[in-house]
Amino acid sequence: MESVIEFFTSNKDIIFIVILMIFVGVEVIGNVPAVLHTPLMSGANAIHGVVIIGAILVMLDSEPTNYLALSLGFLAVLLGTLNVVGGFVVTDRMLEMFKKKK
Amino acid sequence: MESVIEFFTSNKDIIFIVILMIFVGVEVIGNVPAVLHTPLMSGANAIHGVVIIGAILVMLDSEPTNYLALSLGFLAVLLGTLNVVGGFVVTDRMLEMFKKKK
Amino acid sequence: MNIEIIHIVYLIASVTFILGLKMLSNPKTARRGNLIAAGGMIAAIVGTILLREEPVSPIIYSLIFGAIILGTIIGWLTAKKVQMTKMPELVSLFNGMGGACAALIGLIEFPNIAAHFPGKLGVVLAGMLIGSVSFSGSMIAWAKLNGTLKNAIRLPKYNILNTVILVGLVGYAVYIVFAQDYSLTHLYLLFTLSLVYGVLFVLPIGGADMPVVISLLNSFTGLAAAFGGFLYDNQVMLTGGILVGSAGTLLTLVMCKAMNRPLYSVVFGAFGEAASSSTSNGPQGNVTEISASDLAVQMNYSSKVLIVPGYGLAVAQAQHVVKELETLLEERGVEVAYAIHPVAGRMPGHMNVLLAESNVDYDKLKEMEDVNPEFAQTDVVLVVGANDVVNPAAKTDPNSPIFGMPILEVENAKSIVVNKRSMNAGYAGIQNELFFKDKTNMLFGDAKKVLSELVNELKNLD
Amino acid sequence: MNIEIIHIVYLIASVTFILGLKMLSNPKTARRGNLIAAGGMIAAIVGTILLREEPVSPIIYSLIFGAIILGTIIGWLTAKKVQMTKMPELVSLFNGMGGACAALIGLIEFPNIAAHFPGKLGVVLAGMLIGSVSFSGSMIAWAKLNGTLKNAIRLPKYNILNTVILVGLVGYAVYIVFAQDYSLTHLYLLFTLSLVYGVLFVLPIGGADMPVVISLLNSFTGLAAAFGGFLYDNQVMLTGGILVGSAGTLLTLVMCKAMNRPLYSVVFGAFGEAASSSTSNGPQGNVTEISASDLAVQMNYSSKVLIVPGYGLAVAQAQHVVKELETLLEERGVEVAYAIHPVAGRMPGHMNVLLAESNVDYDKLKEMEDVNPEFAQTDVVLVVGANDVVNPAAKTDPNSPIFGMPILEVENAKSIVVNKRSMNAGYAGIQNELFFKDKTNMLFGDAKKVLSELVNELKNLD
Amino acid sequence: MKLSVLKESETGETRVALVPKSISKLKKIGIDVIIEKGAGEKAAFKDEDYIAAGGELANSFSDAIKRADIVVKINPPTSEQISELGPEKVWISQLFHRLNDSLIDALSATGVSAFSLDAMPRISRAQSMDVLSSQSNLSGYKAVISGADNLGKIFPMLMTAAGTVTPAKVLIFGVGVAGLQAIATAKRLGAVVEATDVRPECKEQTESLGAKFISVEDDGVKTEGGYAKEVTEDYLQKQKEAVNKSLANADLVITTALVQGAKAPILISREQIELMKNGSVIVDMAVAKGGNTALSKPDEIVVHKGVKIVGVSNFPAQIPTNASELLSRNIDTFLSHLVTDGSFNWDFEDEITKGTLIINNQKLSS
Amino acid sequence: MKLSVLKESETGETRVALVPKSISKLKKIGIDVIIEKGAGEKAAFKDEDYIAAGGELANSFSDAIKRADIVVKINPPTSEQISELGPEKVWISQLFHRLNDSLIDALSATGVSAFSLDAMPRISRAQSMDVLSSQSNLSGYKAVISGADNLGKIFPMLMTAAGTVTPAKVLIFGVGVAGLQAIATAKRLGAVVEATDVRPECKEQTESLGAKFISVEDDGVKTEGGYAKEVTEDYLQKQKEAVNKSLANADLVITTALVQGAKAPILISREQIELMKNGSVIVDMAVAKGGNTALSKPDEIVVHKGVKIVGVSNFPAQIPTNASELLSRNIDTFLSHLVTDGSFNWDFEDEITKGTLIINNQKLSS
Ligand SMILES: NC(=O)c1ccc[n+]([C@@H]2O[C@H](COP(=O)([O-])OP(=O)(O)OC[C@H]3O[C@@H](n4cnc5c(N)ncnc54)[C@H](OP(=O)(O)O)[C@@H]3O)[C@@H](O)[C@H]2O)c1
Ligand SMILES: NC(=O)c1ccc[n+]([C@@H]2O[C@H](COP(=O)([O-])OP(=O)(O)OC[C@H]3O[C@@H](n4cnc5c(N)ncnc54)[C@H](OP(=O)(O)O)[C@@H]3O)[C@@H](O)[C@H]2O)c1
Ligand SMILES: NC(=O)c1ccc[n+]([C@@H]2O[C@H](COP(=O)([O-])OP(=O)(O)OC[C@H]3O[C@@H](n4cnc5c(N)ncnc54)[C@H](O)[C@@H]3O)[C@@H](O)[C@H]2O)c1
Ligand SMILES: NC(=O)c1ccc[n+]([C@@H]2O[C@H](COP(=O)([O-])OP(=O)(O)OC[C@H]3O[C@@H](n4cnc5c(N)ncnc54)[C@H](O)[C@@H]3O)[C@@H](O)[C@H]2O)c1
Repeated sequence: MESVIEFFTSNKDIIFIVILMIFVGVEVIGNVPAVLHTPLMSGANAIHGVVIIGAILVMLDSEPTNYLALSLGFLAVLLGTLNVVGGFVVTDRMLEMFKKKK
Repeated sequence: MESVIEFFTSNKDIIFIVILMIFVGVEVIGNVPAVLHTPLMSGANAIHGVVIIGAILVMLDSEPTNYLALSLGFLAVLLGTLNVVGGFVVTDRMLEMFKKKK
Repeated sequence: MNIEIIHIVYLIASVTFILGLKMLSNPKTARRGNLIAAGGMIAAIVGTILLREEPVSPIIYSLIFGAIILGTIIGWLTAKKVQMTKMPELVSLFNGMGGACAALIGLIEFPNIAAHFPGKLGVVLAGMLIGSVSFSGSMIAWAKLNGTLKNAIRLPKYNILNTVILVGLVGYAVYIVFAQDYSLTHLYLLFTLSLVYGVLFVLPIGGADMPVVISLLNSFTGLAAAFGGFLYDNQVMLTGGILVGSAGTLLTLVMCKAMNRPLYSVVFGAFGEAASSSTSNGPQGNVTEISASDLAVQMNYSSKVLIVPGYGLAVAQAQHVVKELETLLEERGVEVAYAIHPVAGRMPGHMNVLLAESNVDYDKLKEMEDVNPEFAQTDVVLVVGANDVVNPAAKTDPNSPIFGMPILEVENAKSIVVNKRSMNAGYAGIQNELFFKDKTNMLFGDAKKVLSELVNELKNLD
Repeated sequence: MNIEIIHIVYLIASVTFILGLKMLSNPKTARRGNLIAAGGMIAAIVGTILLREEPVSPIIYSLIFGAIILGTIIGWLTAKKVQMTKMPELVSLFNGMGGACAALIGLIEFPNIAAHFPGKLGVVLAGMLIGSVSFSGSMIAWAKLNGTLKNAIRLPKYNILNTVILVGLVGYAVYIVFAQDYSLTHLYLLFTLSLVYGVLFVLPIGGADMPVVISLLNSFTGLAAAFGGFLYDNQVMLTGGILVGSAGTLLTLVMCKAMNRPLYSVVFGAFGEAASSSTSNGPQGNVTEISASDLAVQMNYSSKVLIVPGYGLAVAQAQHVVKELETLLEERGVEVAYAIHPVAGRMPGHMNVLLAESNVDYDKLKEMEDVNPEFAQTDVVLVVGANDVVNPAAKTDPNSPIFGMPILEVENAKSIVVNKRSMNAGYAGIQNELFFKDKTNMLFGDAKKVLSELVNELKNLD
Repeated sequence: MKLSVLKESETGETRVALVPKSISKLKKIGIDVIIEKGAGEKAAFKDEDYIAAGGELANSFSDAIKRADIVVKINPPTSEQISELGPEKVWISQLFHRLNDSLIDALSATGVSAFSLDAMPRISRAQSMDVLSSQSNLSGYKAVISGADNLGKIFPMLMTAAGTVTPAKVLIFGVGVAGLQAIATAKRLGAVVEATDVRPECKEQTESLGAKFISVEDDGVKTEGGYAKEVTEDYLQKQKEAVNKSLANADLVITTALVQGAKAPILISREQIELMKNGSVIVDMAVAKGGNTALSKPDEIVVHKGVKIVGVSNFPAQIPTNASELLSRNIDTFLSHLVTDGSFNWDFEDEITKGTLIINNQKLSS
Repeated sequence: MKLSVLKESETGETRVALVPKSISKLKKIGIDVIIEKGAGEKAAFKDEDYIAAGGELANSFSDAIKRADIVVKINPPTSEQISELGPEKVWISQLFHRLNDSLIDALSATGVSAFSLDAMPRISRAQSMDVLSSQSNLSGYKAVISGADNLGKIFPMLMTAAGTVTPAKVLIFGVGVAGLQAIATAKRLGAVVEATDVRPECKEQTESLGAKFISVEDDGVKTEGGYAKEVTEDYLQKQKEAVNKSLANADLVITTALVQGAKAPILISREQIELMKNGSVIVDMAVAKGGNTALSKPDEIVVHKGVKIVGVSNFPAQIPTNASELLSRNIDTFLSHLVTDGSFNWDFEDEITKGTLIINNQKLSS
């Protein structure tokens, strides 16, 4: 109990941010029409590609000689990039059809 | 410039919270029907009565002999309470009419 | 330990505020939302007092409790006693109290902060300044709604004057902070100036625009509370204040939009110019407008609605949408019927022809003699493009061209809503005093268009 | 200094994510929203690399750039080349990549964190675990959509099995953290188990439910990213991840609701039971359903829509709402007409009687011979409660009771939507192969009800 | 106070001035009703119905008149009926007094007081007593039904396996009470309807029924009473140009144009009729006042180069039940205006009394 | 190949079997059209119109028959016409062969081949050649117009200053093609409509037009051809009970009930007629097949205790223009089925050819 409260206190801002972010996430897409379900999912998919930042940080912090870390890190950055680039581009293509024909 | 960045860094969580809160505030009432404009305003009015916490803190921190601070503080708590209590009660009364008649 | 638990309490309170506002924007949950926010508020207040670790003198405790109890009694009684129609002015009053509270905090803390944390001086001043403006502005708004202050009072070139004062105010505060000149004279001068600005800000504005102003001042107070939160590094004040600040600003914008008035005219005091446009050539005074969404809620919560169609229904070809309205209301358990005046329209049976086209059940069409006694039990009468057939002058004014014609006695209903495009007269060419009655609200616009909106609002209600 | 600027960059990026998602939920702004979020992402990535204060070896820089360039090329090309119909599987694939990235971060950081910040070990493991599940699950989903994996494969009692594995997985991670047993064996075992769970989680689920699953896995990956943010105390990862986590979860729920399937059946793998119910006694295969809101967008962005009314329109008495649909579409610049088959309905001129009642212009009613050549230039044909009159069997099947009857050749249109209540036959009692065509989507439900929904969705589109 | 209802004697008349339902209403204001035997027969009201409602029967019109203080009828009195009248009696019927000087003289000579129902002023308050309005309304409906019955085509558009039947095109002259009801009825049946009138406000009214208005580029003005005045030759010429195209396409034309106190205007000349399609039909509702076409004859069907011109002088008589019901309501409301508690109560300042009282030989109470 | 269109000779018949519009269509399949002089006159089609469309005139029916390979008419041939016929010629008209043995014998004797239009099978493909369907449809409309014209009331509800006119109550027996169109037309005019039929699927169809269906608690079954079969006495009894209340309230009753190959069923007995209101009207559309009421007489208006019973045996003849147009389209479609490139092309396996070819003396090509 003690430790939970302690954890809470030391991270209170982060926790606050998380909670607010959850509200924002939910509110922001609250009125999405069904036709946008797939593009929205795809766009959200691209956004969580932000995990690539973690992969970059891993690499930046690695020893230039730690080959295992470097190769795994390389892979991680590559995959993360795929997620980001592929995600945004595919979303954009899906959304092309919303252009008014005339 | 320097100092702005510094201010930013030292308060980054707070700033984040403020920004998110703005989003939440805007999103949360985004679809309010016109009939609820007044009750919503009234409810929001009650919520900013939270300023009373500041007044209480002022008093709690005051010297028991600082009569000026105490009397101003007393007034502040009183006014804050009016804001809170009056605000919530009046909102509740406005909303009574939304009860289904049958 | 306590100091840590209080953070959890504050977090919960903040969340209740968010949830509360969210629920307040939906008619179904609004009341519960208000209570939830109130619960959070009580928790935050109680927590602040009780979870204190440093010892506090009993005098101070008793002062605090005294103030709270006193405030609660006064606030509660005022709020409970006030008449329905006086509520907006009460909201303004309470808003002013909050602003005053913020201003007082600033006044008290200024010397303290100046001495110990000069870095936060800007925050203190900002809170005080905004609080004061909100306070004095709200008081003026209250007095106007109240009737104490009747007219919009405008100093010459008030627009320029106000802007100058505002700039001076902000400049002065910035000067105090940067010049590090912490004399109390400055403080009181700034305080006084802020109060004056608040007064001048609201004075020129006409009564009809008060709701928008109150909403704006409301978000000011929120901002002042947020500065308080910043000052004390207090999360619940911060989040509560910002929440009200942002939601309040949006609400102000939305209200402006509903009134068809851009925000800049609010900020720059160009208020009230168009405010009296709702009266026409007719001499009988002011009419009250109602929006489609307000009407939708009102109808949704009624038990019995009567629709009075007239020639305007035919002109607008609104027979299909009126039928849709009927169906929707009936689905919601509202009893709906049509009151047909024998000469409504421009030919005998005009309304019958129209309503038959949209398949309105013959049983729902009530003749004048049968329906007149029913109005007294009717919650809402919706008059759609009818005028002469509901004109009380037929009974009261022997000089009227329609004197002696029996009319539909809609005035007996609990509430009357009249849809037409303007204040123009009907066939007989005479103004209708019904439109100026307290119980009557006008829903202006082409019948087909406006009723479609109404139908949409009704659909959005669940 | 740089380290401070990066916080501002991150803040901006987070805001673009929020704005991006918000704009993505409105057809008008969706595309711009996607680009805005992408801009924020680029800023965050570039900032992270460039605003580094400690020196970094050029090898590492080149590796990073190499990976990014390679990833960009592959990602871009794949995304650009893929056919429209293959997009969902690509989303699943990319989602898996994100999960794998998170899992790899966990794998790499585990020893490091274990050594230096044991307090954050739980965070590392959580990120790795969730990332792995998301990765392997997405791969299975991809393979299913792809056609590589055809059927739902179900181990006996897979529900219980899956739950057991999940509980074991979590228990094992908790054990590692609390027992402070940081051997890599544990790590790899946990990793493998997570991958297995991901596979078993998705395997039993039928193809029709994949979109929901992908959305769920999507929010998992978001969560994994958020744990990464927690790990590095990195705000943009944290906020981006949480945002996707919460929005993704809501989206999953919304999609479930649109498919009429409760969430628990998603979580507990009770998928796919009802998936094949859309085929009826007719033998011709699967039909595709379309929702009113999808149809609304499709129609809104069409140039020409033809409506084919049939007996069902009469049964539902949907003539008024079909007229409303026409008016709305015409207001939006869509050309609308009605294709009237000479024997539609149950009496000669049945459709004329109905449509005249709702005041449809006579000029908008097209005879069969005149309209048949027009279908090829029609974007959407909406068949409302008609069946026999659009049944190609009349041309192709000499044994059919309607053989030889001329029909409306709706198959020539770019897209066909058929509204009826079920897969039941019409007057002639025969199944209609039109409903099973690729170009055909079914909009099931009573015509009046469903068209009202359609009209509402259309109104919400602006 | 006794009121007698006479049986109508005009050929083709089927209506009756009072229906059984009105008897109890009149009882309340102190009027007892006597019915000439068989008066309601043709309108489906039997003598028994009247008796059941509280009326008495009279065997002949002279009997009926003799026993009454007030005598009501729809049509003007015949000379036999006039000979039975005398002072102290009050006569109520349509009199068309401006066109009927000799009748008025004969009536005056008897010393009777007489009200003319057709002279009812067109004010809001009098709307419920206005027989022209109530009967025109029914006529407008009936003219369409009669036109539809005479036409070789059907009204609605029908797309059938045996081909498409195009909707009938109906053109209506005069958008007064009858014209509006005709528009509504023709629209209901599915026809494509156009209409024209001298009064510009008719445009909106026509459109309010979903039909198209043909505007004539000129300003027709209306008199205060809601009646149209005579228009210039120039106007008629412009009207011809505006309508000729529609006329050539029309399947059914209905004319209702009347001008107060004058002969009905000729709106369709012989040449215009010859423009029309083979098989088309004109229903002339103004035929009793001279007709709106050059060729119409009262109560005859004239066929001219394939165009049927149907002149019906008394449409309401073709729907006697409803027509009598409305008339009866008009008349009993009018009586309520004139009689209180069994005695007359005339206010000579009152517009209604003043307007309708054509011959006044009566003292103020009976 | 030549086709002659004869002028109808039955009294009261106004239609013509072919209208000018069909001539060019027939030309395309190699048929030239000859018209007996004046054949289209009553339906508003002039001889000039036919010539303009590419037809030739014949001065008499014998001239027309002599010059033709195919002879078409609506009604069965008269004995004079039969005497002109001979082998190698093809006759097309309604023959009602099941009720007309002597006619068939006489025709057969001439060696002609004859198709009966009324024997068209009720299959989807034949819908565009089905004259019963196309004519019933028009009859349904016309029956309502005719009913409205005969009724002393108006159809719609009208709330006016002179009181409220209640809507007419219309009751329809038989919800086939004619019944449905009658329902639609009566609804359009604003009546309150009820209907009843033996076939249970008629309930939904009636409701799809906004009217009320009176279900009889029994299961009437239909034959494959879409025709109703004869029902039991028990059913008729139950039907009486179910409808009597509506009958007593009805202002207008329209009966359309037919049974294939049999006399029309009597659905309204004399006692039931006596239940009805004074002034109400019955339109019996089945009168040509014996009538649906006990008292109806073909082409007469019988008045029984205040109830008018209107029997019209040939409603389509009252709307000859439209009726002829649809018939003509039916017939030209039928001819397209029988003739390719100017020569016959009969497939005896084909349901349509098989069903309609009543007398076959023809070799397969002309
Ligand atoms: N029934 C008959 O037989 C007959 C015949 C002749 C005369 N009249 C007379 O007509 C009058 C009938 O009374 P009433 O109440 O039905 O009509 P009215 O008094 O003429 O009033 C109709 C009202 O509808 C409004 N309107 C017009 N178009 C509209 C639209 N598109 N959307 C919304 N409102 C619209 C007009 O106001 P805005 O311009 O402000 O929108 C007008 O004030 C009586 O005076 C009666 O005596 C009746
Ligand atoms: N026009 C004539 O004169 C005439 C006369 C007799 C027969 N027919 C025959 O009738 C047929 C007409 O073709 P059609 O395409 O108009 O009709 P249809 O083939 O009978 O099909 C009507 C369809 O409407 C659907 N439906 C029924 N109620 C509905 C509702 N409330 N909402 C939405 N859909 C509904 C039914 O499917 P669900 O049950 O799945 O909803 C049905 O498949 C032809 O076969 C024609 O030969 C025509
Ligand atoms: N009490 C009342 O308020 C009351 C009662 C009845 C009628 N009215 C009004 O009075 C007006 C006339 O009613 P009415 O039907 O008795 O009129 P009406 O019978 O006298 O004439 C019929 C129509 O013919 C039109 N007409 C005349 N000359 C014409 C010409 N040359 N070309 C084309 N049209 C021509 C008239 O304008 C009128 O609309 C209507 O607007 C009606 O609503 C009012
Ligand atoms: N080609 C086609 O598919 C085609 C063509 C024409 C008609 N039809 C169908 O055939 C059916 C009958 O058409 P019809 O109008 O020619 O029929 P019809 O003229 O033979 O009979 C008229 C109606 O009377 C009804 N009836 C018979 N006995 C009755 C009784 N005792 N009481 C009450 N009602 C009774 C019948 O059920 C029928 O509905 C309809 O459903 C029609 O849609 C199909």
